[in-house]
Parts: sequence; C-alpha cells; structure tokens
Amino acid sequence: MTSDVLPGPVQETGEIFDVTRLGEYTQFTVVAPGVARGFKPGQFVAIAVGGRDTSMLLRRSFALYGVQPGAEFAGTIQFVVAAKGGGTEWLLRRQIGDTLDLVGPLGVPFPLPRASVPAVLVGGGYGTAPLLPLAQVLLAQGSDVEMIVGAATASRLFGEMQAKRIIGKVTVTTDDGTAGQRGWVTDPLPSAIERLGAEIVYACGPMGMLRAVGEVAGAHAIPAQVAVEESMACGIGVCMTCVLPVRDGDGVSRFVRSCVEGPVFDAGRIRWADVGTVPADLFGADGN
Amino acid sequence: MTSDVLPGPVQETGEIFDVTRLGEYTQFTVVAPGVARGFKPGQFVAIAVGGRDTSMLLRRSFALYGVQPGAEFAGTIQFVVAAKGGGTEWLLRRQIGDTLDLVGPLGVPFPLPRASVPAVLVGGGYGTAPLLPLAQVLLAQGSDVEMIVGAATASRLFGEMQAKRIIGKVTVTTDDGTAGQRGWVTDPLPSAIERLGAEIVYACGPMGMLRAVGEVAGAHAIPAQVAVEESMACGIGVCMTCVLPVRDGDGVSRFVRSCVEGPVFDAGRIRWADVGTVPADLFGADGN
Amino acid sequence: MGTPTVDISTSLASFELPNPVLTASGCAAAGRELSPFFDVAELGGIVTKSIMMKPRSGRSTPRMAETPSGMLNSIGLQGPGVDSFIEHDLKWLHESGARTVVSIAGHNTDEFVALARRLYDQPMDLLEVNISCPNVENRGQVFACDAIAATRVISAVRRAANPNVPIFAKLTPDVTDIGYIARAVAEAGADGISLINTLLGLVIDLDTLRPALGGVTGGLSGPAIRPVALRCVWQVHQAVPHLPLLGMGGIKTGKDALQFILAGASAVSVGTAVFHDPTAPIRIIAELSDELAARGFSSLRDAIGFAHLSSEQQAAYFAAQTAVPVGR
Amino acid sequence: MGTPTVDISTSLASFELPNPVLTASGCAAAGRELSPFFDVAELGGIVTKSIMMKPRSGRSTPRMAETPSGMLNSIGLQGPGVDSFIEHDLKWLHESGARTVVSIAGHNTDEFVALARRLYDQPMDLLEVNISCPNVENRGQVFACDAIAATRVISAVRRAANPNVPIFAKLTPDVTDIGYIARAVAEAGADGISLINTLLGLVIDLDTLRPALGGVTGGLSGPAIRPVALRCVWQVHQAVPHLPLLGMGGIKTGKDALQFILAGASAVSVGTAVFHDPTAPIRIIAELSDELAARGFSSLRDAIGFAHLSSEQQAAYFAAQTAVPVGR
Ligand SMILES: Cc1cc2nc3c(=O)[nH]c(=O)nc-3n(C[C@H](O)[C@H](O)[C@H](O)COP(=O)(O)OP(=O)(O)OC[C@H]3O[C@@H](n4cnc5c(N)ncnc54)[C@H](O)[C@@H]3O)c2cc1C
Ligand SMILES: Cc1cc2nc3c(=O)[nH]c(=O)nc-3n(C[C@H](O)[C@H](O)[C@H](O)COP(=O)(O)OP(=O)(O)OC[C@H]3O[C@@H](n4cnc5c(N)ncnc54)[C@H](O)[C@@H]3O)c2cc1C
Ligand SMILES: Cc1cc2nc3c(=O)[nH]c(=O)nc-3n(C[C@H](O)[C@H](O)[C@H](O)COP(=O)(O)O)c2cc1C
Ligand SMILES: Cc1cc2nc3c(=O)[nH]c(=O)nc-3n(C[C@H](O)[C@H](O)[C@H](O)COP(=O)(O)O)c2cc1C
Ligand code: FES
Ligand code: FES
Repeated sequence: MTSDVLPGPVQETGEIFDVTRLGEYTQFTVVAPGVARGFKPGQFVAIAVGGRDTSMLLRRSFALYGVQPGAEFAGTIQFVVAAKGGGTEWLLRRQIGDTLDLVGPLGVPFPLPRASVPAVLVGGGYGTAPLLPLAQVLLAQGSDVEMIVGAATASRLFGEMQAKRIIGKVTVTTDDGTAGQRGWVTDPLPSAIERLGAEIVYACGPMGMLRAVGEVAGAHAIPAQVAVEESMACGIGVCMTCVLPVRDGDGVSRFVRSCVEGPVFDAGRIRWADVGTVPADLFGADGN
Repeated sequence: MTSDVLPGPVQETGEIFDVTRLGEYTQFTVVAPGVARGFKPGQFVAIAVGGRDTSMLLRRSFALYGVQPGAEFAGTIQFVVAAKGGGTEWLLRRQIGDTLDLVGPLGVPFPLPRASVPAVLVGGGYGTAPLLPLAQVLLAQGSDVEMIVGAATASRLFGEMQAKRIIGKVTVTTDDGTAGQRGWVTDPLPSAIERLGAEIVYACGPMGMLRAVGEVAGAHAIPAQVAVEESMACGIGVCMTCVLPVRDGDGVSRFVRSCVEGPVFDAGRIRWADVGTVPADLFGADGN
Repeated sequence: MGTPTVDISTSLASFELPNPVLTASGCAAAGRELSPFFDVAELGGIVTKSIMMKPRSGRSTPRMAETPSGMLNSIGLQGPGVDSFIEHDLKWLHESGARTVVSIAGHNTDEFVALARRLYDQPMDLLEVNISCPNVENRGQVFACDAIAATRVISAVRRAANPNVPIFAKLTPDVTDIGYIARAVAEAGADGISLINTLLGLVIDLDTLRPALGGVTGGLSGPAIRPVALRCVWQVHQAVPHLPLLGMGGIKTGKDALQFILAGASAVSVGTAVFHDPTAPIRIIAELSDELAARGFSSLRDAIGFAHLSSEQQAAYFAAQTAVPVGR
Repeated sequence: MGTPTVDISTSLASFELPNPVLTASGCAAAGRELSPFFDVAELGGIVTKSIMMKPRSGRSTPRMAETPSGMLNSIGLQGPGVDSFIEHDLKWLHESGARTVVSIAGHNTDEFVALARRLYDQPMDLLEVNISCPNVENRGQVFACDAIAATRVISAVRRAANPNVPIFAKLTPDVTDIGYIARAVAEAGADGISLINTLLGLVIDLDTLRPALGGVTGGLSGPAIRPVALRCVWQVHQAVPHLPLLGMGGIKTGKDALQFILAGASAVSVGTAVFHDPTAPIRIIAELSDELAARGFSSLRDAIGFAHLSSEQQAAYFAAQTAVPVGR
C-alpha cells in the first residue's frame, strides 16, 4: 500500500455546472478546481447548506467521484445526493449556475495496492459513488476488478451503468428483487472473491453492509477497505464527533476520527460490535 | 370619520407576479386575493422571510398600495421593499413565480372624512406608498388633494410619478437637493395647507418626519393622521412589542399596540417626546 | 397520511384536554386576536398573558430583537390588571368556548395570593403561576431562582386558589438545578409544572452601541432554546415523575411537540412560533397526531415520557400494540 | 472599506495579543488541522482542547446533533493526556509560532493542580481553567456551578501554575447567578474569565425515540446561544469590571465579535463557527477591524465595555477623537 502526501483541503466557491436526476438520486457536477486537484478516490467534500441566514450550521458531506482534474470538464467534481433532511433538500433545490461553498478534498483515500492485484468492489446505494473512480485507478494499474452494487430496491441503485461501462460487467442485487438478483451484496461476494482470486475487497455503503463485507473478506483471509459514514460536525478533524472504535497495529483500540483518519478503514480493525459504546478496554476509557 | 367593520386578516401563499426596480426600491406585485379583498389604505402585510430552515423567525411588514380587488390585476397586492438587513435582502432575491407566505391586511387604515375635505398627503421615502391608494380614495370622494414627497436624496424618492399621475401634480423635496426643492417635506407643507385650505394632513415616513408634520398640522389647528413604523414581532396584536405612548380621548396615556390599534394614529395623540421611555403618568406605570 | 387515528386526549392534573396543544403565556394575548385565523375552542387551551393585580404599562421600547432562530423580548408584563382581564378577556374566552389557563404574576407572595382569590370563582381550567418574574421583596431576584421563595408562593397560591382548579408552577431555566426547584414546588403543592420560560439574554445594537432593548436584558425564546427546554423537561420528569408537565420552548412543528411529549410533557404550549405562523397551534395538533400514528402509538398518553424507557421496554410496548405500526 | 486603520491589539491580563480573535477550546483541536486553511500564528491565539492528566476516550457516539442555529455535542473531553499533548501538540504550536492558550480540565482539584504543575515550564501564553466540567468529588456537579468548588480549584491552580502565566477561569452559563461565580473566582485569584461554555441541552431522536446523543445530554453552542453569552459577558463585566474577559458563544462575524467587545470582552474566541467555515477566525479579525473603523473607534481597547457607557459618555468619546468617524 502506498501513502502519498496529499495537498491539503481547500475552501472554495464552486459553480454548479450540471444537475442530473438518477433514480432516487441527483448527480451534481460542480466547477471546483481546488477540490478536484488533490482528489483521490474515497475522499469527500463538505458543503455548506441553507445559504445566508440559514439555521443549519453544519456542512453536509458527500463522497466524490467523477473528478476531472484535466480534460473536457477540467476542474469539476461530481457527487450524488439522496434526499434526507433539510440540508440535502436544500441542495436538491439548487440549479445550474448556482454556487456552492465547498471544503475538500477531505479524508484518507482508499489505499492502493503497490502492484496490480485482483479486487472486488462492493457498493450499497449511493455508496457505489466513490468506487467508480477507484475502479478506474485499479484498472489503470492493471488489476482485475469485479463490482457488486446493491440497494434496497431498484430506484436506490446507483452507478450500475457507469460501473458496467468502466469494468465491462457488474453484479446487481436488490433486497426486493426489483433489479438484479434478490438479496444482499454479500450473497454473490464469496463467489466473486473466489472466481477472481481477489486479494482485496473495497466497499462503501451502510454500516451493516460494511460489517458483513468485512466478515466475508475475513473468512477469505483477505483485507476489506471500507469507507464509513459517521455523523460529522466539522469534517476537518477539530471537533471529535465522528469517532469509531478502531484497533491499531499493536492491538490497542482507540476512538479514531473518521473524517481525517478515515472515512476509509480496514474493516478488520473496526470494532463493529462496539460502535455506539465505550468498550472497557478502549484506550483512555479509564480516564473518563 | 367612518369606521367600517373590516374583514379580518388572512394567511395565504401568494405568487410573485412582477418585480420592478424603482430607484433604490423594488416593487413587488403579488397575487393574493385574500389580502387584497379586505384592504384599505394604511394597512400592511406581514411576510415570512428566509424560507424553510431559516434562522429569521419573524415576519417583515410592508405597507400595501396598488391593491387591485378586481379588474386587470385581479386580487394582486403591491408593496415596495428597501434593502435593510437579512429579511429584506432575501425578499430582494425573490423572482417572478416564487411564492411568499403572507398575513394581511393588518392594522387600522387611514380614517376617511365623511364628506369631501381638502387634504395634504406627505410621504417620506417609501412612506409615500400607502398614500397613493389613499389619494385615489380621497379624489374619488371629491376631495382636493395635494401631495408632498421627500427623501434624503433623489434615488430614495418613491412614488412621485404615480402621485403625479393620480393627483396631477406633486411637490418634491430632497435633503441634498438632488431632486425637487432642497430641504424637508415640512418646508412646503404650511403653504400647501394654506393654499388648499386643508382640513387634514395624512403622512407616512420616518418617526422624526411624522412628528414634525404633526407639529405643522397642529400649528394650523388641523389633525394629522400618520402611519408609524414600529418594530413588530407578531403584527397581529398578541405580543405587545410594538407599543407607543398614546393619549386617548379622555386624556389618559397608554402603551398602545401599533400593529392592531395603529399603524395609523392621530399625530396629536402620540407622545413623541416620550417614545422609548415609560413616562410617569402613563396608565399602569405605577404597576411596574 | 392515511394512518390509524390516535387518541390524543391528555390531562394536566384534573384538567382534561381533547388534545395536547395550548398557546404559551404572552404569545397569544387572551386568544381573541387569533380568532380570525382559527377557532380558539379547537385548541387544547389558551394560556393567557400573565396578569397582575393592577394595570401595568410594562417596559420602554424597543421591546424586541430578533436573534438567530430566536428572539429577545422585554415586554415587562404589560397588562390591564386583573379586574379588566376578568371583565373583558376571561369573559370573551368563556363565551368562545375555549379551555382557559390563566397565568398570574406578582411582585410578592401577597399579590399572587390576591390574584388567586380574585380569580377563585372565575371560569378557568387551570391556573399557571408564573414565578419566573422578579420578586421585589428580594432585590428583584426571580422567584423561581430561589427554592424558598418559589415554595412560599406556590403553597400560598395552592391554599388560596379554588381547590377544583389545578395550579402549575412555571419555571425559568436560568437556575443551577431545575430538578431541585421542581421538587420544591411539587412539595409545596403544585399540581404540575410548566416549563420553560425564556432564557435571559442581551443584544447590543451596533448603531446605538448600547443594548438593543429598552429593558437592557430580555427573554430569549424560539427554536434556538428548544434543546435547553427539552433538557429541562427531561430533568424535571426525572425529578418529579408523578407530576404532569406542560412543556414549551421553540415548538414549531408536530415533530418538535413530539420530542417534548417523549421527554415527559403531558401537553405543550406553542409560543414564539405563533408570531411567525398564527395558525401554528392548530397545525401542530394534526402534525403531532400523524407523527404518533406513524410511530405506532395508539395514544398520546402512551408516548408521554417514552424516551426515558430502555430500548427493551420500548420494544415490548410496540410488540403489545395490536395496530400495525406504520413506517417502523 | 477604505477606512482608517484601527489599533486592534489587546491584552488578557499580562498576555499581549496583536489582535483579539482566538479559537475556542475544543473547536480547533490543537491548531494543526486549521493550518491548511490559514497560518495559525496570525490569530490572536489558539486555545487548545481541554486536556486532562490521563488519556481519555470520551463519550460514546452519537456525539452531536444539529439544532436550530446551533449544535449539541457530547464529546466528553476525549484527549491524549497531558504528556502526549506536551510532546506533540504544544510542541507543534510552539514551532508554528502560534500564541497558545492551554485549556485544562480535571476530575477534582488535585488533577487541576497536577496539570498546572506539569505545564509549569511549557511554552504558553495563558492557562484557561475549564471548570465547566463535572466534579467527581461532588456527585458530578460542575465546578463552575458551585462558588466554593470553583474557588478551591482556581486558588489552587493560581498557586501551582507559573506566576508569569495568567490564568482564566472558564465559566458555564448554567447557573442562577453568574456574577456571583465571577466574583468568587476573581477573589480566588483568577486573572481573567473566559465565558461562556456551552448550555446543557437535549434532543430526542424521533427514529430511535431515545435521546439523540450517546451521552443523553450535551452542550449547546453556536449562534443560538449568542444572546445568552452576551448577557453573561455584560453581567460579569459589571460584577468584576477590573478583570479582562475572553468572550465567546455563537460568534460568526466581525459584527458578532464587536457586540462582545462592546459588552465588555477584551478578546473573543470563535468556536462552532469554525465547523461551518474553517477560515472564520482569520476572516473575523479583518471584519472586526472594519466595523470598529466604520464606527469611529481609533482602537479596539477603547471599544471594550463601551456599551456600558451612557449616551453622553459615548458622545464625549467620539467628540474627542481626531479621526473623522466614517459612517456615523
Ligand atoms: C463521509 C461521508 C460521505 C457521504 N457521502 C454521501 C453521498 O455521497 N451522498 C449522499 O446522499 N449522502 C452522503 N453522506 C450522507 C450525507 O452527508 C447526509 O445524508 C446529509 O448530511 C444529511 O443532511 P440533511 O440535512 O439532509 O439531513 P438531516 O438528518 O436533517 O441532518 C441533520 C444532521 O445530521 C447529519 N447527518 C444526517 N444523516 C447523516 C448521515 N447519513 N451521515 C452523516 N451525517 C448525517 C447531517 O450532516 C446534519 O448535521 C455522506 C456522509 C459522510 C459522513
Ligand atoms: C407597519 C410597517 C410598514 C412598513 N412598510 C415598509 C415598506 O413599505 N417598505 C419597506 O421597505 N419597509 C417597510 N417597513 C420596514 C420593514 O418592515 C423593515 O425594513 C424590515 O422589517 C427590515 O427587515 P430586515 O430583515 O431586512 O432588517 P433587520 O434589521 O435585519 O431586521 C431585524 C429585525 O428588526 C425588525 N426591523 C428592522 N427594521 C425595521 C423597521 N424599520 N421597522 C420595523 N421593524 C424593523 C425586523 O422586522 C426584524 O424583526 C415597514 C415596517 C412596519 C412596521
Ligand atoms: C413576547 C413574549 C411574551 C411573553 N410573556 C410571558 C408572560 O407574560 N408570562 C409567561 O409566563 N411567559 C411569557 N413568555 C414566555 C413564553 O410563555 C414561553 O415560556 C417562552 O417564550 C418559550 O416558548 P417559545 O419558544 O415557544 O416562545 C413570553 C414570551 C414572549 C416571546
Ligand atoms: C465540539 C465542541 C467541543 C468543545 N470542547 C470544549 C473543551 O474541551 N473545553 C472547553 O472549555 N470548552 C469546550 N467547548 C466549548 C467551546 O469552547 C465554547 O465555549 C462554546 O462552544 C461556545 O462558543 P461557540 O458558540 O463559538 O462554539 C466545546 C464546544 C464544542 C462545540
Ligand atoms: S467531524 Fe470533526 S473531527 Fe471528525
Ligand atoms: S407586533 Fe405583536 S402586538 Fe404588535
């Protein structure tokens, strides 16, 4: 795994270049050369919502994909938004030509293998988004890549077309069987790992899915690098709201900030069962 | 003076039909049949600002004019907005087709003479607005009407063209002489009163101007009906923020709500020098 | 939402209400000004502006300043005095068929007692004792900031008031330990507690370079204070679990009201939101009912204090419900 | 604005600052994460997150909930312990040339004393004593809620700390009388006062029907609390007019900062606003300077507590200024 020194995040005002509805999601393309410049797959952008005089104080985070540092859409970023509460609904009312206040790129990207290794990518819902540029990078490295994308229902699938275009094929699952095979992304995962002889799994999606993906990878004795989604007040590492209990190399578990030390973690290091608690053996638990 | 029983205020959503820049002001025409129906000159509308998730909790008030209960612009209202802070700036970013959340018509209108009497109307800045429909009503009653409009500078004048169209002529003053005669609206007022043999003065504008107009009218032993602009939290009479010390018929002074018992008052009854204090002889001052 | 109907009736001690949404004292005058917007008899009740014995002019203007998601006010309890209030306001409310909560305020214990006596035979459903106002006998310290002063007023009012009318003590959040004050007024005989009154705040006017309000400081209300209000309801529900609470502070929607119910309030008052939306109280009744139904509650009473239950207790409740919860 | 330049230097006791804008404890970590956005040495100072003797994991997640114009947090003072803090954080700050305010927190008086000793020789400009945290020796009551506990900590820290480093007591607004607490810590030897810490609040999660935060209650910060913060600064300036105050609570703009200065603060901390806008502190320096100039002040120091002056005193000040005030 390599660990590049990245250019730091920047704060910039980006103009919305395109807004496209994709099923239940909306894809934004925004001119933001500063954010685009430093980007690596797995990173995210934090966006101010609500405009002047808003009561919504905190930025909202979105995984980046489709970043074009050069070429036709020079200096643009793309991200996809699902309606949730006031912040995303405000974003969904923005139009082409409106501007957004952005901070990014933020977070640690997916670690890349030094050489080409076969990899399975697993995306749940809009969690597929950051896996698309990752697939491109892996393919460019000469890695064999398979991708599984899943969602509760067909309209919540994201990126299966792009994935197909990039990789050539894609496996789709939905909980209700409205698209692809009925079931969870973890159903076709073992055979994909085996078929490909995969040495790594990458995943992004809901916590429950990431945990399950981590378990499947573990059962195959390969690592899973997963991008989590924790509630974040600052996104830049100063507030300590976004922590997860993570085991480090020498076995000590700590509360680790998922905004600057994540959002990508080795699934095997996250203490999934202890999320939302303070396990007694956590570093500093006795200092409370 | 007649005192009609008015239909109560309504809350309704109005669509913006037109937005026109007029000097430093912006005129809004909004489709709002419920507000338009009950309207009488001197009343105002309270508008929610900032949209969903705004931090601005209180409505902003604007004097109504150009209300068209029938005819071509059926059920529309007009008001004019001057940029001040967050609320008016939000309004000034609204466009044709956007909707506004309105409550109105609010307040006591200008009392009308039973028969035709000569009247001078005095407007300061956007305070001219409510005098325009008043002039129309007075003229329709057969009253002789003169109008004086003033402002600090030419770009802050409002309604002098409409006034001219309605009345035939208008006297203009500006503090800096950039339009009309240099000076205050009270400079040409005495001669207007005398020329016309006016029996009443109507005015709307800043507090200092209203006080001065009241004094000139008083010196001519005629009443001045003035529309004040007090800071209002509710606009509908439930909160008691908008009070002025006002002397009533039997000489007792009280704190009176300018939203429901005003905004139009007999200038002679307002205790101008005591605004912002609790005069010792005010009704209930000893109960504090 | 085509959800099953929920029984939203509730009670504040012996006062039975068909629904749990009232106005807040000082934010609806005595109801009349709201009648162009809706029928005041449809609300859980109208809480009138705190009334004192004598007419009172209140503070000098400016009396309000808008703040982020809130506002400051310094009205200073302007009012016509209890006699005029009875003759005009209470009469109007009675004729309108509105359920009525009368809020009283006094300079000292005697004035509170005199008010309770004067109102003894008047038509009303509940007496709210606003002890979040200054006590002239103790250097103007607010009664509800001092357990002893609060106790004295509440026990005296309880003795003086009509025994058929429940009395609620209205508390200020500006204290070190609101649970302690709540226990004190409960022991003094309060039948329930209203909370919270406004937080003391200040704004500087950047044009005059002086405090924006004529009264220098003022009371902060609106959604800005909602988390503080919810914390107070939570703590007071734990301190005096047997007492009914009338919760308020920044309620704008049915969802906001539901938070107060879950935290332990039996009913809610809607204050500052009325200034923004005169129909807010009536809208919130319907919204709250929908929110309860969507979460599988068959009655509002079941939801009171529900957030204090463990996840297991909560699950057991829903398992025992016959109605299939919608959206859970 | 092409306004005359204003001298915006200020001081917090013996700590001299070129400008009055600092970060707030817990809202800037130890400064390093802000360095991609601006040079931390340009600020009035960095106030570090409250540090304790031992490493501390803090509370369980969820640790935050957004509220109208504010947020609740329940971090629970997660931190690496003072040794690691000195070795990594303080060292980095020193090397960066940042003026540094170290915030300390303890479970009991002894821990505060141990921290003051451990930090005796470390490079820092001011010690902020966060007594708005629970005292394990008194049923978890917050030190700053109890004048005696507060006094004990402050006098012990004043004795133990390097005499060349001023110490500021950081107070909570959740008390009945903040002026009283301020006088107590002043008598105990505090060289100044930082205020306010967060207000205790609660939010109910309407999906889980339980408190939204892992820690049940949390601290409310952001513009929502600004009027409360300004009121506290106003009251404490009146209670201890000779003590310098570091004001904070909801500051987002230069105008907000100016309100605090006029109310009596010698400098301000910017907290939650950093989460929305990482460059807020540096932006606010320039904005504040412009706002002062536009009102005819020739120096920031002249504006400190200016809102307490009568209109006549204010007019006399401006009349004596040689510079022609812009926009007045
Ligand atoms: C690293 C990261 C990447 C993300 N990528 C995407 C993406 O690509 N597309 C997308 O649609 N959404 C993404 N999310 C989730 C997105 O940030 C939330 O849906 C959004 O913040 C909700 O804001 P709201 O105002 O609409 O909802 P509300 O529920 O009103 O938000 C209230 C508060 O809770 C926080 N919050 C609510 N839901 C979440 C959540 N799921 N995760 C984190 N914080 C939350 C909000 O940020 C806000 O502070 C991502 C989140 C993180 C942390
Ligand atoms: C009866 C009445 C009629 C009015 N008619 C007009 C009109 O026709 N055209 C027009 O441009 N303006 C009019 N105003 C003034 C207008 O309401 C204010 O300019 C506006 O409220 C300012 O809001 P803001 O958010 O832009 O300013 P801010 O200063 O940010 O407002 C902060 C708070 O102060 C209140 N406030 C600020 N200035 C005033 C003011 N001058 N009067 C009352 N409250 C104020 C606001 O309502 C708000 O609650 C009228 C006011 C009243 C009371
Ligand atoms: C303008 C105004 C006047 C008020 N007057 C009173 C009063 O007379 N008596 C009282 O007990 N509370 C009074 N309050 C407090 C409210 O009843 C309520 O407790 C508080 O505003 C919090 O609720 P809210 O955020 O919904 O407004 C007043 C509040 C406002 C805004
Ligand atoms: C996430 C977070 C963490 C905080 N941690 C601390 C802390 O460790 N020590 C402290 O004294 N104050 C802490 N505070 C309080 C702030 O320093 C500040 O007093 C308060 O937030 C009000 O200022 P603001 O509204 O500008 O944020 C914290 C605040 C927040 C939001
Ligand atoms: S979100 Fe603030 S530290 Fe991660
Ligand atoms: S603005 Fe509320 S009573 Fe007039």
